[in-house]
Amino acid sequence: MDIKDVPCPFCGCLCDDVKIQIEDNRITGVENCCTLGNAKFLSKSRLQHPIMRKDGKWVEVSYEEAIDETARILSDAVRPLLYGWSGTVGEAQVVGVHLAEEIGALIDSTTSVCHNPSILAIQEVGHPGCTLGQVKNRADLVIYWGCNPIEAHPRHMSRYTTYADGYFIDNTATDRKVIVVDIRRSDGAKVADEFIQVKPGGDYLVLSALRAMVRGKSDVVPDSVAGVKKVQLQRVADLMMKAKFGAVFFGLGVTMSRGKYKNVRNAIELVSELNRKTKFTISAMRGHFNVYGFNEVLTWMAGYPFAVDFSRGIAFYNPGETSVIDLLEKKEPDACLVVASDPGAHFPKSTIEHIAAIPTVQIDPCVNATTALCQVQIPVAITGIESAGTAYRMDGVPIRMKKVLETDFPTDQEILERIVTRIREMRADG
Amino acid sequence: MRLTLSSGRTIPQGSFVEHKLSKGYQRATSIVYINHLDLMELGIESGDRVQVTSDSGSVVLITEATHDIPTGCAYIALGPYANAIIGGYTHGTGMPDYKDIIVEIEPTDDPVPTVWDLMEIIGGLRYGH
Amino acid sequence: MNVIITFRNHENPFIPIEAEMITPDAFLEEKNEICVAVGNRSYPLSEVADFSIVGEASSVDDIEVLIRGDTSRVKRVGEYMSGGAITIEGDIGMHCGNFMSGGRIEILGSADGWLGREMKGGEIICHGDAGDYCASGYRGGRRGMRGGSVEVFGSVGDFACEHIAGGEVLIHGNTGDFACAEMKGGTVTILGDTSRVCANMSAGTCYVYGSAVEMIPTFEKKGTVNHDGVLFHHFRGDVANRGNGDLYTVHFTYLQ
Amino acid sequence: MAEILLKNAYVIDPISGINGEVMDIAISGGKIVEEVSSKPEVIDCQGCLTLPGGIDSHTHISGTKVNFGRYMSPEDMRAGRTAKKGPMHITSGYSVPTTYGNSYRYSALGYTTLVEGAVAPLEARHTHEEFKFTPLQDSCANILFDGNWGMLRALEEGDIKRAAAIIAWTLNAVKGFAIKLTNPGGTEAWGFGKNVSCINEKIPTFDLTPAEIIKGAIRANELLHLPHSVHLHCNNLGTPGNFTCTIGTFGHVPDLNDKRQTLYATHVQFHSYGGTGWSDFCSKSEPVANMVNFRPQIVIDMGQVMFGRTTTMTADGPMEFNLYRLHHDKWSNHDVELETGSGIIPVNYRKKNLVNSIMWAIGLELALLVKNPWQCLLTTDNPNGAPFIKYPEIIALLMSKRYRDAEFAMIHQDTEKRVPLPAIDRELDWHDIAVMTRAGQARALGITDLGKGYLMPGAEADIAIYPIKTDEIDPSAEYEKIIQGFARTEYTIKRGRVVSRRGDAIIDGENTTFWVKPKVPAAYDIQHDPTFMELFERNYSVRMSNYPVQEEYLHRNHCIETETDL
Repeated sequence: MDIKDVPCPFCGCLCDDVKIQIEDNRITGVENCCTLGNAKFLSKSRLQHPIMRKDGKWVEVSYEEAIDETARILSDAVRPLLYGWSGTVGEAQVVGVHLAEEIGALIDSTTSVCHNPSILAIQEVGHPGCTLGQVKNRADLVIYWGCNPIEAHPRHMSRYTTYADGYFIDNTATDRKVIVVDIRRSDGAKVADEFIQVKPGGDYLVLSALRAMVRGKSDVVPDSVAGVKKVQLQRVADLMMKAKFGAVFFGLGVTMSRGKYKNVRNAIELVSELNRKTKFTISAMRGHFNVYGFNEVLTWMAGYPFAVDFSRGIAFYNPGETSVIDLLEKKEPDACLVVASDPGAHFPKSTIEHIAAIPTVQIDPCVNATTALCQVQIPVAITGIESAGTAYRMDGVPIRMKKVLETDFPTDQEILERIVTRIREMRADG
Repeated sequence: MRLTLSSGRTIPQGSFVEHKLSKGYQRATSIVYINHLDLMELGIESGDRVQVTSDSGSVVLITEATHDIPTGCAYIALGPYANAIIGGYTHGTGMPDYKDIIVEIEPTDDPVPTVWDLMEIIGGLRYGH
Repeated sequence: MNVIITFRNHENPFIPIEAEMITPDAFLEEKNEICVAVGNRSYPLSEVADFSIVGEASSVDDIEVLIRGDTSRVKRVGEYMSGGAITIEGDIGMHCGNFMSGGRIEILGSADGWLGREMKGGEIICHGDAGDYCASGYRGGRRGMRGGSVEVFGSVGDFACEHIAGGEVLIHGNTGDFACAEMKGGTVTILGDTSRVCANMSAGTCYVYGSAVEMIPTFEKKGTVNHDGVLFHHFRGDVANRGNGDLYTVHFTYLQ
Repeated sequence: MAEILLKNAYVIDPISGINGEVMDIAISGGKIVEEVSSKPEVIDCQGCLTLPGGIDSHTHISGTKVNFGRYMSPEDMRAGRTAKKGPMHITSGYSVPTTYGNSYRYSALGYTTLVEGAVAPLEARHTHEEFKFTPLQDSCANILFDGNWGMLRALEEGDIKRAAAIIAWTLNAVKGFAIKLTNPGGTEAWGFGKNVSCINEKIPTFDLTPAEIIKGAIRANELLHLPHSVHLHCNNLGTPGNFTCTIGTFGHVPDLNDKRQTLYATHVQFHSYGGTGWSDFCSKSEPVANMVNFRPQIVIDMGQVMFGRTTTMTADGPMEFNLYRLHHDKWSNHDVELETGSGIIPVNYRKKNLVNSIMWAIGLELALLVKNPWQCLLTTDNPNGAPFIKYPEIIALLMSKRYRDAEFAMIHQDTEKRVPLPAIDRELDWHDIAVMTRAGQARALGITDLGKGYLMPGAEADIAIYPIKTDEIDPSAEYEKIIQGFARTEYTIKRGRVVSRRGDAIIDGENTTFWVKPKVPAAYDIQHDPTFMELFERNYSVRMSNYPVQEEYLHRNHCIETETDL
C-alpha cells in the first residue's frame, strides 16, 4: 500500500510530499524524502517495554507501575522540570502545559538550546517574516546566514529557495542569487554566488556594518570587519538593496555564537531597514519538526514561547533563569520529566550530571543517551508515523502529522493524560 | 595547540539521531574537523586521535583534515562528545556556548569512549547489551 | 526600626527562595506576614530564617533591614522598595532591587544577575561582583533602568545596563560582553575594560577608562577630549541605529 | 442538561421587540423554552438588566497573528497575569491575553460569541486549535480572500461563478464562516513591498482594481447565500484623507440581500480620516456616517480607540509597516503565500497626542452620527483600538454626554478644532446598546436563524445578566455605574449553563464553532479542477491534500449548509 503526502517528522521543513510504501504494517519504501527523514521512517530499533532502575539494574515493568512511579516523583517534587516536547505533537504538548500548571513545574523545550536567542530578539524588535511559499515564488536573493541547509535541512533549497520553481522567477539558476555567510566553507557555501567568511563570533559586527551601509553611511565602516573586507560588504549591501525580494534564513551559527540574541536582533534590524528600500524577510531555520509548535502552544496557553516557571501559580518567564540549562547548571530541579527529546546527547556535561543525580523519567520510543540518565523510561508510539496530531512548520504553517502504521504502543498524549490522572488521584487520597 | 571550536549539525549526525547508541552515531559525533595546516603543525595525520580540553572538560576525538575550516578553528558535530567540553554557563541568556569554545588540542593514544561510557562517567547506567 | 533576618541553611541549598516581600515597605505595615516561596511551596519567612524587629518606624525611611546567612539563592530582595535601607552581609540572589524607586541597598558580597533591573530611583551599592544584566531591562524591554544609581566595586557580567534609559551606573572593574547595548539614556562609567560596548545605542553617555575591545564598527570618530583629567577617544553612534549617543573610551580595538 | 428558570429578569431583546419587560426565562437542553419541568435551578434576577449574550462581530483572539502578538510581547504578558482558581487556568497578558484570558474576560463582560476577524486559510488550522482553548464562547472564523490567487484569477477572467466556487471550496476546506477582504489588492502588492493607494488603481500581478475585487466578492458572496455579507477592511487604513476612499467604496455597494446588509465594513474609525497629512489631520466621521445613513445595505463597526497601551495586528501588512516607520518600535510581518499578509506592532494611544485624540473622537462620532444603531456596531477591533475590556467605558461614553465632555477636557486641546464630537448631544439608551453589542451583530452575521442574539423560545440560551437596575441609574450622570455594571455580569449563561459568575469562570466550558458549507453543484466543485490543482501544485508550499482543516480540529461544531445559485 502507498500513502501519499505524508508529512515528515524530522526537521522544521516539515516536507509534506513524502510517499510511503507499507507492507504488513511495516514501512518498506520512502520516496521524496531526504537522508535524514528516510532514516527516521525506516528506523526499526525501539524500546519494547517500560523500564525502571531498581537496585542499580534495569528491569522491565508494566505501564501502570511506570506511570505510578512518575506520578509519585512529580507530586513529591518542589521544583519539578518538564523538558523536551519538540518531537511530539501539539495535542500532547497541551497536556504537558496543563500538567506543569497543575503541579507548579518549570516547563521548557529544546528551543532553549536552538532558537531561544531568536525569540529573545523577536521580543525586542519583532519579526518581518513570511511563509516559505512566499520565498519560493518571489525571492530573487536568498541569504543563508550561520546555517547549513544541505546538512541540517536537506530539502530546504529544493523546496523553498535556490532550486525551487517560483511564480515570479523565470529561471531559478540565473534569476536567484544565493549568499552564504559562515565561519567555515560549508557545502552550502560551495553552491553560493557569494560566500562571506566571518571570524568566529564576528556576525554582530558584520551585521552592524551592513546596516550602516544600507543607510548610506559606509564612510564610518573600517576597511575590514571581523575578517570581511569592506569592499565585499559594500558589494553585498548593494546586492541586497537591488533585490526585489530578499529572504534571509539564519541558523545556530547566529544564535549560538557569542552575543546570542543580539546577533539575531541585529539581523532582524538589518532586514527591517532593508524594507525601507525593498522587500526583505527573515526566518529562523527551526530544527525539530515541531519545535515551533511547542512555542505556539505554550504561548497561547501561558503567554510565553518557552522557559516558563509555574511554581508561583502564575506564569513567570525569564530565559537565563527559568531556562533548562541554567536550572540544571544551578542544580535547581529536584525531579525531571523528559518528553520527546534527548538532553543526554545535546546538553553540556555539567547539566546532564544533574539529570542523572535526580529522579528523572523519560517518555520516548527509543533507547537514547538520556536513557542512561533516567530512573524510568516509558516507550510510546512514534509521532508522525504511528500517531497523528498537529505540528507547526518553521514558518508557522500548521500541518497535520499522519498515522501510517498501526501500533499497540500508547501515544505521548495518552501517557501524559494518565500521569495527570494518577497525580490527581494521589492528591485526592492525600 | 589552541583552537576555537564550534559545534553544529551534520548529515551523518542527523541520520543516526534515532540510533544514539550505534557505532555510526558515535563515529559521526566524535570527529573533530581541523585544517590540514593545523594538523601538520600538531604532527599527526587525519584519523589520528587527539585529547581536546576546554575550561569545562576534556574528551578524546578522532581528527579529520579539511580545507573548509580556517586555521585556528575546529568543528565538531553536535552530540555527547562535543558536550563533554561545553560549559553550562549561558551568560544569562539560556543558551550555552556551543560555538566559539577555546580548546587545547594535543595528540593522544587514548581510546575514544563510547556514548554509554560518557553517560556512565557522569552517573548514568547503560541499558541492554 | 531595625530588622535582622538571618537565613538558616536549607535542606536543599540549590532551590532558590523567592523573597520579594523583604522590603522596608513591608515591615512598615505590622499586620503583614512576610512569606517566601521555596520552589512550588510557600512558607512564612520564619520557616527559612530567624528574624527580629527592634524599635518602631513612622516612615519607611526609618527602617533598616540587615540580611545575614546564606542568601546567594535568595531572589527579589528589595523589589519595588520605595525607601529605607537593606544591607546584605553576604552574596545575594537574582533580581535584587527590581523596580526599586527609593532607599538604599548595600551588598557586602556579590550579587547574582539582574541587580537593579528596571530601577527607577534610589541607590544600590555592591562591594563584590555583579552578575549578568546588572541595571538592565526586562525581556522584550524597551526601557531598562530609568533612574537612581548603581555602583559595583567589582566586575559585572554580560549585558550590563542593557536598555538603560536613565540614572547613573559606576562599575569599578570590567564588564562582560555587550555592556550598554541598546542604551537610550543615562550615564554609565566603566573604570576597567569592556567588550562590544554601546552596541546599537541611540542616546546616553558612556565612559570607558580601560579598553573597549571589539568596538562596534559603526560609530563615528569625533576626535579626542579631556574628561576628568584623562584623554578619551570620542565616538558618536550607533550609526547603524540612527543613534546619537556618546561613547568615550581611553583605548579601543576593532575585530578586523 | 440541567434546567434553569430565570425569574424577574429585566429583559431588553431588540430582535424580539422587547424593550424593558420584567419576565421569566425558562431554559432547558441549552435552549430557551416555553416552560421547564417541576424542579429547575431558579435564579432570581431581581430586576437586573438581562440581555442576550454579547457577540463580538470583529475581534482578534485566535490564530497565527494573535499568537505572534503574544509571542513577541513578554512585557504585555506580565501586565495581566492571574493564577489558577477553581476551574480557571492561569492567564497572562493585557492587550493580547492568552486564550483562557480572552475567554474568561469576555465571559465576565457577558460575551458568548466571538468572530475572529482575519484568518489566512493556509493557517486556519491554528485558529481552530486556539478556539478549543477559548471554551466559554462560540466562535467563527472570517477567512481572508484579499490576495487569494485562485479567486483573483477568476475575477480577472470575469468569471464570478468560478470565484464563488473557489470561495466555497476554501471556506468549506478551512471550516471558515465568512469572506474577509483586508486591503484588497494591497496585501498582494505588499508581496513586493508595495501598496495600492485606493480602489480604482490597478493592483500588481492581476489585471484588477480593489473596487473590482470588492464588487466581485460581494456578488460571489450572494451567489453562495452565505449567512454573513462580505466583511471588508477598506483600503488605505490609517492614512490622512482616506475617507474619500471609504466613501467611494461604500458607493460601489449594491443592495442585494433583504435579510441583512450587503457589506459589513469593519473598524471604520480607522477609515474616516481627513487632511492631507498628519499636520492637518482631522475627523471625517460626518460624511462617512451620512453615507451609511443613506445606504441601509451597509453595516459598520466602530473600531473605537481608547487611550493606553495596546497591540495592533492586522492582515494589512503594508499599513503596519507604515505604522512601524512612525513609531520605530518592534515590528512583525507575516506574508502568507497566495493569500494575504499581516503585521503587528505595539502602540500606546496617548491623550496628549493630537492624532490619537482625534482617533478617539472619530469612533464615538460614528456611533453617534449613524442614526440606526443596527448599522453601527460596538467594537474596538480588539486589540487594535483598545483591548475589549474597555467596552464598558465605551458604552458609558455613548450613553453620557457628560462623560464625553469630562474626557474631552483631558485630551489634546487642539482636538476641538478638528472634530465634531463636542457638538453632538446624542446619548444612546439601553436599547441602542443592546443592539450595538449583540442584536445588531447577530443580524449582521446572519446567525439569528441559529438562535443567536435574542431570548425567545427556540433561541440558544446565551444570556448575560448585569448588576444594573435601569430605573435606578441615570446613565447621563452616573456613568461610573454604567462602567461598573457592564464590566462584570452577575451571571453569564452559555448554552444553558452558568459559565461565569461575578467575573469568575465557574466551569470549563465547551464552545461551538460555526462554519459554512455552500452546496456547490458538481460542475463547480473546484476540488478536481485541473487549473486549480495546478495552482496548488506549482505555487503553494503545502500539498493540496494537506490543506483542508480536518474534522479532528472542530470538536463541537455547527455546519451551516447553504443553497447556492451556481
